[in-house]
Amino acid sequence: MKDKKPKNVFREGPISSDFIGNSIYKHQTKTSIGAHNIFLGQVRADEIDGKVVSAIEYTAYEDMANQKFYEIREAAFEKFELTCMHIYHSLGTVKIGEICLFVFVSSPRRKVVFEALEFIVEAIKADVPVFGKEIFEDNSHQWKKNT
Amino acid sequence: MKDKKPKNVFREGPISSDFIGNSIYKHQTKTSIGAHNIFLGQVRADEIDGKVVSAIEYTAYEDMANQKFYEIREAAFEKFELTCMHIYHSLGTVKIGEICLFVFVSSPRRKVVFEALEFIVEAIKADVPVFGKEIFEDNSHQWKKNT
Amino acid sequence: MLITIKYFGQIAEVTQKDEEQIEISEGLISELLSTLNTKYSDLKHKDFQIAQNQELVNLETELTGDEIALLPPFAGG
Amino acid sequence: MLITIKYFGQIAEVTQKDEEQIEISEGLISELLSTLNTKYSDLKHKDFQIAQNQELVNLETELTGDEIALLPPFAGG
Repeated sequence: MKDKKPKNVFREGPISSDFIGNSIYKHQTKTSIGAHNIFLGQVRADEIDGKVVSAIEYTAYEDMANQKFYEIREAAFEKFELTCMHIYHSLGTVKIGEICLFVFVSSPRRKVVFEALEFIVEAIKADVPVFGKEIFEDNSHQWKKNT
Repeated sequence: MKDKKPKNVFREGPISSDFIGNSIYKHQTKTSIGAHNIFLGQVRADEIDGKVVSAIEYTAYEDMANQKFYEIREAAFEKFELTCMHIYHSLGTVKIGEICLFVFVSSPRRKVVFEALEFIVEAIKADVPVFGKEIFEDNSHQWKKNT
Repeated sequence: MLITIKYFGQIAEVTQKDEEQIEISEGLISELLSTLNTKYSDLKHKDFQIAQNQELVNLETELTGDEIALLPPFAGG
Repeated sequence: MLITIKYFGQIAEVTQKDEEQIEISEGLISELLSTLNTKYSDLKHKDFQIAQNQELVNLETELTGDEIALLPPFAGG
């Protein structure tokens, strides 16, 4: 299940629950899988200095980001016994309550998926050049920063 | 989001990808959530002494199991800052490739969901009286045992 | 006293029933187990835990008259 | 040599453009940065990393003529 070169991880707009459900469905033919672990990042209505976030506008240095996603994917397959792995990240506007990141790992056994998923999500947060403009309800904005 | 008394965690037959997708959808109104983590247990076509598993038939000591699920739920809310948590487990026949366990945790922040999900899944495996009869393609069987 | 005993999974395969009631004098779980081992001789080859009133107990626990269950290894998930 | 420079997020707010080409003599990343700091005085108040040919580099790295990008803090996920 390894890809030979970076594929495009980005999707325009939010990632729908239907897309996620369908992705789970497609794995039901893979009968060596015993455990799936899924991480979803959802946009929070954070209150900052009295103003409430209403959406995040995502941009990315796309070529480098896809290259980094690819390296993270390769490193995860190297470190963990995974059957498959999928990563999707939004670009453009994602409103509060909507999903902007979907990471899906599957393995014969459960211990592996817990470790692998956390490794992948932390690497995405740290290494991938994606930028988030937090839009407030009054249309002012600030730039999001991963911690 | 705490329940006052044990609710029924069990569902007859496999847990569908539609049910999971819909459960994700319902959380999009909860705008304090920043991270979801989902564990899915899927029935594997294990080969044992040359015979291949085709399904697992689940039974449970239901009252005690629901009580244990409730205690695990309470302990997780106590230990971790969770916004919500859902657990569903199949009873009856679940074929290979189908999903028998769905655990869903949500929190404002990601570190919490990783720790909480693993805690909950390990506790379910260790403490809940659910029994699994692995049915082989020739209709013989053996009893599954968590490790 | 009259105790209800539930059997699950491979234990129910040995006893050939899911549930029964047994009349037994007050005492310890170990005494109930002796009775059951006599009644179902294959039980002693099986791995199981015992719950009383839905809590796991050990052989030294006093019988309370609550529901007893013989639980083979757990296999949830 | 002619170098393409890309700006992202709050850095693009400072430069008021997403991309430009700059003619610069061979040298280090630090020399390119000096040129940019002169051109965009608000840049020095901003937190960013520099990538050359899609790899993060530091000030002592030699300019190769590949694409340069100024990357503000990452916010994926």
